[in-house]
Amino acid sequence: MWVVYTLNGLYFGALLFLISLGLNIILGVMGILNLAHGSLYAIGAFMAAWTIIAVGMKAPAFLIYLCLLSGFVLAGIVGWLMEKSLIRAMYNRTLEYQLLLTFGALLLLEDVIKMIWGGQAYYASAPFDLLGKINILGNVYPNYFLFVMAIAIVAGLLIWIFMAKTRLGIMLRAVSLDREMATGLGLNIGGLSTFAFVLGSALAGLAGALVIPTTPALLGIGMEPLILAFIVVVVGGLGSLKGALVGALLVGLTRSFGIAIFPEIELPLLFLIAGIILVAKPQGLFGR
Amino acid sequence: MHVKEMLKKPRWVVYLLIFIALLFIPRLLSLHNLMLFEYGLTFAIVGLGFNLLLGYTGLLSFGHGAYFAVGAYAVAMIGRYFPSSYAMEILLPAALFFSLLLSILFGFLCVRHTKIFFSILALALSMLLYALIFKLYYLTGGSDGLRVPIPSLFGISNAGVRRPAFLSGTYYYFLLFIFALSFLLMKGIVSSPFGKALQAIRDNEVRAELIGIRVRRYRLYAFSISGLYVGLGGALWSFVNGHVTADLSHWLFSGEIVYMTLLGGFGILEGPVIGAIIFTYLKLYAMSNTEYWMFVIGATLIALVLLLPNGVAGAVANLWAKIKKGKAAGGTSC
Amino acid sequence: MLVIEHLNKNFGYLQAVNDVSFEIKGGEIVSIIGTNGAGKTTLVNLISGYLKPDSGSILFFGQDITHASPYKRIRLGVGRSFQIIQLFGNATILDNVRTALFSRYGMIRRGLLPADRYSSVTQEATAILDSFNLLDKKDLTPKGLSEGDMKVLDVAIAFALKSKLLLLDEPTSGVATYDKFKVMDSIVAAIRKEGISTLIIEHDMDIVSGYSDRVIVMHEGQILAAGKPDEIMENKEVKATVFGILS
Amino acid sequence: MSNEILRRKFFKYMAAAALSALIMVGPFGGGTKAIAQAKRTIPTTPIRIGEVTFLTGAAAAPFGIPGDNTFKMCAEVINKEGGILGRKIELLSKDEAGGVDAQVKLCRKLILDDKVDAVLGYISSASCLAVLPIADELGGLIVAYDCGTQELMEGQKSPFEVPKFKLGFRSKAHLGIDNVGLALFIKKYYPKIKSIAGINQDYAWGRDSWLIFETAMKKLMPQVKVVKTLWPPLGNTDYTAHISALMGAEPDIVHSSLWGGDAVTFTKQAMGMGFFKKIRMAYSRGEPYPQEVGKEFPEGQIICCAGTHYFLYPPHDKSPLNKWFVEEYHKRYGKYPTYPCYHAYQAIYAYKYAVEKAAKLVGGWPSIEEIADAMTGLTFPTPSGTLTIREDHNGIEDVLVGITKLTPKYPFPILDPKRLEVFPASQVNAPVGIRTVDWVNSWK
Repeated sequence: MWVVYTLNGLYFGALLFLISLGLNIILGVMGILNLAHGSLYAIGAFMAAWTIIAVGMKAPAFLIYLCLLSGFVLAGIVGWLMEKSLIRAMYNRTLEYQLLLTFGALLLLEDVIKMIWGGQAYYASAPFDLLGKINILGNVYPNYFLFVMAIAIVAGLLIWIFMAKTRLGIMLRAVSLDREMATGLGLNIGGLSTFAFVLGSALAGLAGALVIPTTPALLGIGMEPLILAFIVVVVGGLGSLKGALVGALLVGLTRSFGIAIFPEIELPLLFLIAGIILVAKPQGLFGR
Repeated sequence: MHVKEMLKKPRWVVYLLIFIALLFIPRLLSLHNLMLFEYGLTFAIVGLGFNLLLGYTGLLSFGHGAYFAVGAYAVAMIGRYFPSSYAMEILLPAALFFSLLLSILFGFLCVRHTKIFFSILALALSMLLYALIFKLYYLTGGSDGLRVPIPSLFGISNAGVRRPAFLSGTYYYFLLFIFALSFLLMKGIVSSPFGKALQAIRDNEVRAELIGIRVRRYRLYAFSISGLYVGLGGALWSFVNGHVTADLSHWLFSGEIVYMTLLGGFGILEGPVIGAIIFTYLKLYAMSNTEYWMFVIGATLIALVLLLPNGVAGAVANLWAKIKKGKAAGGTSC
Repeated sequence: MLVIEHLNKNFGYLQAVNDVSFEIKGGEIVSIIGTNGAGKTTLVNLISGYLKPDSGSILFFGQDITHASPYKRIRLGVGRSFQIIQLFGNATILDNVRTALFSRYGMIRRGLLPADRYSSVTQEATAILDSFNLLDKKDLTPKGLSEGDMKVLDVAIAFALKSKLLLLDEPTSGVATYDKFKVMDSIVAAIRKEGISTLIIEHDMDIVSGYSDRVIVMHEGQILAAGKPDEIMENKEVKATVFGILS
Repeated sequence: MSNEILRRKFFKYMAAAALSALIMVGPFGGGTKAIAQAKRTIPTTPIRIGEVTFLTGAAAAPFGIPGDNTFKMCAEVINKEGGILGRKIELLSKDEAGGVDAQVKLCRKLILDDKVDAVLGYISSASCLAVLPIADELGGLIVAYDCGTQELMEGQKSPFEVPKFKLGFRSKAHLGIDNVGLALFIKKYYPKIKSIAGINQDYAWGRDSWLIFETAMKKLMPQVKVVKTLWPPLGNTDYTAHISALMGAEPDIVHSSLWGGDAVTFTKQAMGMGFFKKIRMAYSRGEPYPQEVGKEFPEGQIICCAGTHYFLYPPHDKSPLNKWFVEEYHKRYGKYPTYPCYHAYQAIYAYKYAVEKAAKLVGGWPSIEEIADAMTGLTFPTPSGTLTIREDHNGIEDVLVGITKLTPKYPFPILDPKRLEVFPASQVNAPVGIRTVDWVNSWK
């Protein structure tokens, strides 16, 4: 069983990683905590579900998996619109305005989703069913979860290479390290911020899309992951990409084994660990 | 300060007039609007406290729902486990005590940070309380919450009195009295040397440290006082609402507290009071008129942030200033 | 009153302050001049406690404050102004000074009576503003002040703490040249009146020479020369290194 | 502009405002309105009914929308048939989201401001507990239509006096029947099982469901051991950890009161992990989910219908009403009605029949109190058989439990007609005035 517990932890960690990675990129580069992040996750979920249902079960497999990307894309587009229309106006405003704006966006988007997709649930489990299961040490385990982990690892690696090697990535890191200095160097903060916001939103959308084959798209689907992403961010350190990874794995595994061993205190256990880490290391594990 | 002197100042005359006007509210409003207005008043107290932290100390907490919840639950749980001592004069002190206790505890952790770090940590802590209220279901009723019976007021038992009668009778005046009291108190606080110190911290942390203000400690003071106010608001609110649930400690509820503070304008002492009352009506009427009420209040919030950063009170003040400019008559400002 | 002995501070390979020793007597105004990067600001940070020295000692009225916290030093009477102006942006000029006074008198714990009720404090603040020629602007917020007045106010706040020693880090930096002397006039006049010992950091000799009892020249973390302003002006080495005049 | 100045300006304005307020009011003007007494003739104005269900959030899709659909459908049908005593029904449908305080405000507004004749609705137990007391406080009629908690109508300790609310009702049975029904069914069909486990959402609903099920099992099958109880949070999207934990514990049957998306998510993921090969599920509210999940929903799972609310029961040849209801609903919304639909039907028709019964007595349009009296002890036909609302103002229903089986006729498993059990209301409901838990504990 322990193998499966670990796999479960890794799977959940992988999803959390994608969400909190997006949150942290935005946080690091723009210094904005996007409370509407969960809504972008939800948008990704609904979009993926909708397209998968649209192409139908009979479509070729690769097409169905391509549909998962639609969530990634749409969330990115919505993120772009948000940045251009709202966040853009917030650059030289104080924190409370930025936070409240994203809070407003959260309320707004929840209902926009309802306007577009209505109140009913969307079931789109085709990608989950198509992949079938494998047998790991006598335990049946769905391949789809392994697939999700693979996607997360790939995404993580790409982002890492991007941040470490490419010019754009290095500029982004510079901005997140010291905004003033970066401005001094004459970097195009505006453009970089837009990029970061779109990337972050798209990652949330991707996470949402990846969840869809295992759970129906419902209104308010983005709320619970957002809270967990907050924990990850607090534990890992605000704005730290490494923190997102370690935090996500920590939360994922704690949860998985917590449920197996002390089922009574699943959620409080997470908060407890977060609390202990914060008391010991106020900035989070990898916070600056 | 002597009453005579005070009455010389237009500001105090205004306060007096408003207070008198409020005394007539029960005759002015229908029962339904009166009860709504009482929600507004309780949140006004919450806003006053929250504004001390946000407007005067420059710390934005997204977790003040926690102290509201503690105040409300202190009342509800005494009602459930010690019905014998279910009297206003015991309930309020208890609520104040517990909300102060929790705000000191959480505040101590939070004030080590500022800006976004502070906000998100406050949020996480309130969610911890949320998880606890949710979990300790046998004690707190979890998501189902607890009923809040009608308490005895100064020894006068209210057994058998229906809530509307209670709310439209003595309780309104009691509430109004507490509100006036906490308003004057807060007014004193923000204009006192202590208040000046907090504003110094808000304006320039480095310099504040440099003129010998223990920044962290004073942030903690501000945090605790605001927690106290929010807790008081929560306790008074619980009688109006009659039922408390874990949602009160959820960060979305904290978000509403921030919302109404901004709506009124957190630069201004009176701002949150206006904001609280407007928000109460805004949300209810949005909900009763469209199923897309979230869209409405969300859009309102965004418009507010973009167009009226100083909130309603600020806008009114600006407007007034413009009118005066228009008249070009340099009237002496009070 | 202030005795600095063999103070050393280095950041990595850079020796910012290198075996610096000097003394300031009561009521004395001493200026430290030197090119940028000579270690002047580092020295002020060491004295005000924002940096801890690697070695050496700082004695204040015979008490060793080498490792005391900034807060402790403020309470002991070491006040400073910053090269970058540090004011309370949303408060009136009067409150900028008054808050400092409240803090000094330990009144900031008083949370009920409005500040205006403490008339003695208000009077003292007014007096201070008067001596710094800011009285007429007391109801403005700092945003309404000229760069020069901001500098003066910045000093006035430090002054209000009744510091026994004032550390002024480039009090005229960022002030238009033709205002520099006006600023120095009002600052020094007020300081002289109270007879507060002062350490002024400046890179421009001309600005300080008229106001200082002594001038210390720093270069690459070391003291190059010290003495009366006019002596320094004649010092060849100083001319060469600091003013870049080759004779 | 500095805050100081802002504030000063602000005062002048408030001064004007306050003054004008004073002039307007005058010392003893106004006076609060009293609730109007209904007259003995039958008004021609439409009946205004406040209808509150979840239109937002996770409970909207499984309960709120179907309930809302049915309310609208029934209102329309009633109006087509000439309304209630000739008065047409006008529905004011509202969202149940937004927190309990929002619901209390909203309900007060409906009764005092919108002057509705009745408020029907409420899915969440929290809403019901918060809102029903308002009925007596404001003298309005409130009928809860879907919330499950047994606490709603029960007192602190048994015996308790009934009714708890003079004007507050629930037109359905509480969650007790589902879980008692499940226990009885398991005892009858799987007498040899050794161990059970539970996975229930971590809030009052899940806790109460498990509490009653566990107590009943202890009484009926003392030899059965509880090997694991899990409490996933509401709205959880990843059950892999829970599923593994359950499979690790290897119980024979797992009890679950999961609803909505959670139930579907759990089932899908459990299917993926080969859960059903080893373990049998017993869903206390499983009725909608075979339809939601579709063909691959595992066979042989125990499903309780939250009463006898099932689109195939009573059989259509026996019950034309159910036949009509199912066909009408399917025609309008392209789905077979689920139990929330039946609950909505019960609420709105409980009101209709109560009004008509009361009107016969008083001759004319009855007052709210008279309607309440008529509703107490009311028995009336519903698509799922007859429903009785007892003196404790709580509906009591028979409960239907079955086992899923694929048939060629439907694209999803249905309840195997050969292994269908209906436990009569008397067998699954606690007697009036006794708390359900105490009642179960008192079993011999």
